[in-house]
Amino acid sequence: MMILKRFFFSLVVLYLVAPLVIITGVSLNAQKRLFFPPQGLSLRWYFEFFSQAEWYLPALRSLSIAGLAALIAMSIALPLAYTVWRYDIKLARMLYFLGLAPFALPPVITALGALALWIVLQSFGKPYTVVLSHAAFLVTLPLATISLGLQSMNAESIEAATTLGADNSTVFRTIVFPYIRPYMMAGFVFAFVLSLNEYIIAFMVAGFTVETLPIKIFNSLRYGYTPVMASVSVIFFLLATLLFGLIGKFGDLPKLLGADSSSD
Amino acid sequence: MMILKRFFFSLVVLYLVAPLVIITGVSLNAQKRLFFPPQGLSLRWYFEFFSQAEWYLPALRSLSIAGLAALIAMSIALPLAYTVWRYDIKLARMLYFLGLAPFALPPVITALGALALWIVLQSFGKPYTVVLSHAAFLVTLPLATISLGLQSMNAESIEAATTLGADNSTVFRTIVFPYIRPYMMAGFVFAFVLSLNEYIIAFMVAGFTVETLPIKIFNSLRYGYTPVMASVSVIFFLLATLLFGLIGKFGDLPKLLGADSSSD
Amino acid sequence: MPNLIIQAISKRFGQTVALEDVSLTLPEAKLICFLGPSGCGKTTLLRLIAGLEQASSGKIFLGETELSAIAAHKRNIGMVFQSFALFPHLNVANNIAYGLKIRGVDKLTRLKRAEELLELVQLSGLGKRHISQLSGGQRQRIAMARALALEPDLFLLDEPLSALDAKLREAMQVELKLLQQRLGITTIVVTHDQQEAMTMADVIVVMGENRVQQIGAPLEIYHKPKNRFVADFIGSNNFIPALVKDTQSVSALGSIFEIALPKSLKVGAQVALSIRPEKLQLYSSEPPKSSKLAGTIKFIRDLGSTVETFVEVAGHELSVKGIQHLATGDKVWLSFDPADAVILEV
Amino acid sequence: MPNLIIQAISKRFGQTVALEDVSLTLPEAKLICFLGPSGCGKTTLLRLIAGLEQASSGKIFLGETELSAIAAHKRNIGMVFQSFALFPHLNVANNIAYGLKIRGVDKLTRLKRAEELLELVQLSGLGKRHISQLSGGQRQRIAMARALALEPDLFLLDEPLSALDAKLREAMQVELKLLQQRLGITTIVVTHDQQEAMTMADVIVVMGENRVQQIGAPLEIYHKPKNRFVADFIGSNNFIPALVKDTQSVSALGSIFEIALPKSLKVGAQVALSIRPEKLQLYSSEPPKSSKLAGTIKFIRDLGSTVETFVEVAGHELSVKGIQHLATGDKVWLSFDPADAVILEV
Repeated sequence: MMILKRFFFSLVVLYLVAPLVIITGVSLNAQKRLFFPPQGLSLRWYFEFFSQAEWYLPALRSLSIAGLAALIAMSIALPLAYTVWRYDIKLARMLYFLGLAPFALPPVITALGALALWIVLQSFGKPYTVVLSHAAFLVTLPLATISLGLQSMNAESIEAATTLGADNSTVFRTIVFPYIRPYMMAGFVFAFVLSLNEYIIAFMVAGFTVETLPIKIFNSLRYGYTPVMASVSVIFFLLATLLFGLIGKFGDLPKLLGADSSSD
Repeated sequence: MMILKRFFFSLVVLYLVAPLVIITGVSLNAQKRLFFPPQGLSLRWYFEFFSQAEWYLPALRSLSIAGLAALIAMSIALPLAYTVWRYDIKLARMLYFLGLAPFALPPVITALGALALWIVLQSFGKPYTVVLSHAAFLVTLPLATISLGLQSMNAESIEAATTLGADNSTVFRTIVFPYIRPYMMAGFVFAFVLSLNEYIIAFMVAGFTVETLPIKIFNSLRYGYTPVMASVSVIFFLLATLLFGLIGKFGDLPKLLGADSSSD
Repeated sequence: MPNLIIQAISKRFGQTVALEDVSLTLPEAKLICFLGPSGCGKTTLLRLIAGLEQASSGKIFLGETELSAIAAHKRNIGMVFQSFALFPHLNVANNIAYGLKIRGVDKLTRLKRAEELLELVQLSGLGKRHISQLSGGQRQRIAMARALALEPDLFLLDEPLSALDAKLREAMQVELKLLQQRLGITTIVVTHDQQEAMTMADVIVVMGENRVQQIGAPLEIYHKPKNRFVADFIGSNNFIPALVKDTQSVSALGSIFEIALPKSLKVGAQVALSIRPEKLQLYSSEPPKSSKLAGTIKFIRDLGSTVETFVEVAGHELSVKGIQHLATGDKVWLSFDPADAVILEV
Repeated sequence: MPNLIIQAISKRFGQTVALEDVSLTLPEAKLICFLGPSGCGKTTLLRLIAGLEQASSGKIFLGETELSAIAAHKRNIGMVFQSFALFPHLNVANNIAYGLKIRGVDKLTRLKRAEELLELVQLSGLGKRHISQLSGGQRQRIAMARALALEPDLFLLDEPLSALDAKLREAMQVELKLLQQRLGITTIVVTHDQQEAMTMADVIVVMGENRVQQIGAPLEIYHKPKNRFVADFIGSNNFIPALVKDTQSVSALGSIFEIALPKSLKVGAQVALSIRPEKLQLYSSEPPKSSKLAGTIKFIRDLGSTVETFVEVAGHELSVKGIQHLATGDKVWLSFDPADAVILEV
């Protein structure tokens, strides 16, 4: 039993950690080669990332785009999820599944669709098109987490607050908001991290004018591999881990992912 | 109530269908331009896809890679999921979350990791590396669906079969297999469709030797947009829809996605 | 505090009828139980009174005030929910004082009132506890305290004890009854448990099939059920198919029984003679009585405190409760006092 | 069919003890109930007999055969699970004939046997139905038919009636008992419902705190509980703190009662005098009896069929069952026959 458990955990860890270990190893090479294990240890590629504008500018650009897109997605998702939940609880359950929508369509289709739309609107290539495309693409994530939060809330506590004299806005302020806050945070972080790593839509919509970090990595692939790419990946991964760690601290991550909290 | 419901459904439909409508429209253009609505209706880009080897060969290549990768993923997932479930039901619940693993790491990291691994194994650029990379990347999907199926199975029916005289292999053949068949199919289709649409890993691992369809689309982007890309996307989307439709017919799709079947 | 008057209330959810033309006048300062099987509409009626649902037609008055014209959050009703519905992010005292806080009452007064109510429900000193630290019975009491904090005109409880285990439930029934008597506030308890209703209620409203079946004092409903639904739902009962012979007697299972009949019944009508198991006497030899039936014992259920004997009489199985010393297969006689039997239309 | 012998069985799940040194000899061809609160280990013991769990230590024999040395699928035991565990992809007849099919019995024989069993459980003609088309009661019967199809040596049922509603459950208790008597197969039913156990069992094994607390006939256990756990779990009981005066009497609540005491008790020992509510007599004036207590009525619970009166005697609340016509607040006297009281160690 214990042996099986350990074997299984090793497998999972290996599966999730192997690419990371390799990438981290590669990023520490002293030479401009993708050796693994690294030949000679050095942090020069990290230093290069933080010192050269051709690397850190795309990174800052990606961060701003992700932040804005996630904020817009959340501002749309919150009132929508709450309204639907208040008036039709069955419909609200569907919102949760909508969280899968970004993964249901092939990314190429979504990207081509967005591209064609912006061409029609004569905004092709404008920086804000990436933000709006990402916000629209990722809006289902906060929609899903917030709906999940509302669903797991005891609907009777809203009625209890009503019988105690609270009108609709007081109910939202004093009962609903404190409850769904961690779910909102989770939705924001999901959208943020996915936007940060998104390549295809950003490339198609404004790839020639707005160079985000994933686009920069791909563009520089044409001139050969460099360990800076690996060091960038490591930095971005650490950032995502930090953010998810914060969610894990403030909310119950398995519950946010839809696990039944009543089990075991 | 009804108004809200209709409004909401329109929104969802719009959200999911809009890119499709745009793509389909673009693919019907008579001119080699990305106009929407299309200027002049024509099926010439579909005809071009099926007649020109530079388009249909990558498509056939993508289909073979996806089929093989999904088959390998399933062959690994089935015995693993069943063994874990038989001996530790709590561990089995974790397998379900593992289904999210392919989306947990930034795709660039996974792709760079796979690339470095194949370089180390001196197999970089070999056609089978794409199949194996996809199989490893997507194995968690059949693992998740099969675990989900096993979890939703009444564990007492296995014990009932045992008290009625069935040994382990008879239990698997007569009770477990008929029950999880639709979940296996679902896992296969998920892996197949995701492999079909996967771009970054395939590109990094063997992009210069094995041209899959998503790679072909991106490569041809360099020479400008052509409506063939749109027609290819439409064809692939129809294929995915057909496959998911089959799952929907043979299994309960919301249940496969983890919805509680006891609700409403 | 005035009477609660429910006037011709109907409620439909889409195509489903939940309540059909319910009219009731409920006395003030009493404990009233809405009793019925699940799906009978009892909870819907309670929620209509609280304003959590809107009636499809009909009105509700509290004395002269039309309650149904007032928004739920302005009705001044205290309600205890089946799930207790405590606010998980507030501690015990803040849960109790929630209603005071949103009315802008200052913190000191709030805490003082919370402490008073904790004393009322015998949980003094628990104000700082977190909700998750409470047992089921404690949550139940906190939910009551919160509902009573604003001194409501009506105190409504929806299956308040169903989440508690059997022994605690029985103790809480007595406690809730005594609390209501002490406060003198009009209280309505929804329950599906007839023992709970019999224990607590001054007045029971028996509901079934989306209507009110009978309203009355507990023992009145037990001994004089108005129809077969009530006779079957409250306690156990034997139903013997019978035929009206004349205005004074019925024939059943081959015997004639002299019983006062409702005047509405015609001679020759099919009726059911209902008699409680504890009202049947069992004899091992033929008794010198006029109303008697001969049968055979099919099964004996001896629970120690009571013995239930199943006797087959002319193909019909009757249940008899009471201590006796007989065995399965014995030939026996049954008799009963005609005054204990109730004739019901079928 | 030989006796089932359980020899010094213990079972641990990790750090948790589920069963602690259980030894039992269970008679053949009887209906035996394992009765106890949830978590007492009764289901674990049943699963050990079925071979679905392995004991940490100890052995199980069926007559001369060491059952615990045989794999579960070779034990020839019929088991009914709490969830019924019917196979959803097979129809009713194929569910019943599953055991025959995997033994290679031909189709015609299988269907004939399935039809015989459907007749046995009074569901003839339902063989082609899909499992999802069955009611809860029908599923229960099909689960029994499937378990009996192979003519097992032991018939085990794990809370078989807990998924059914109250009225159906009572009817099925009688039916299951009659079925067992007709088939004469050794049957073990796990239940937490003491009424169910009292109704069906020839022998009750009372379990609690992972041990066997008492084994005996239902009425023996009701009237002569061996310890406080059994006296409290089976039926309701009053426990009065008492002090051993001498070998023949105890003092309790200020009175002296002459009662036969177990010899093991020393003079001066603290004990509990337990007396059933229905064994207490209530008087409105002082009765001419030697064993009596004076008190005040605190609460009356009149359920129609029985009346329970709570009487406070010297700060201690006692429950009395029986018809009487008194009111809350009345001064009353209680008495009982010392032969009905049981002295228990505390």
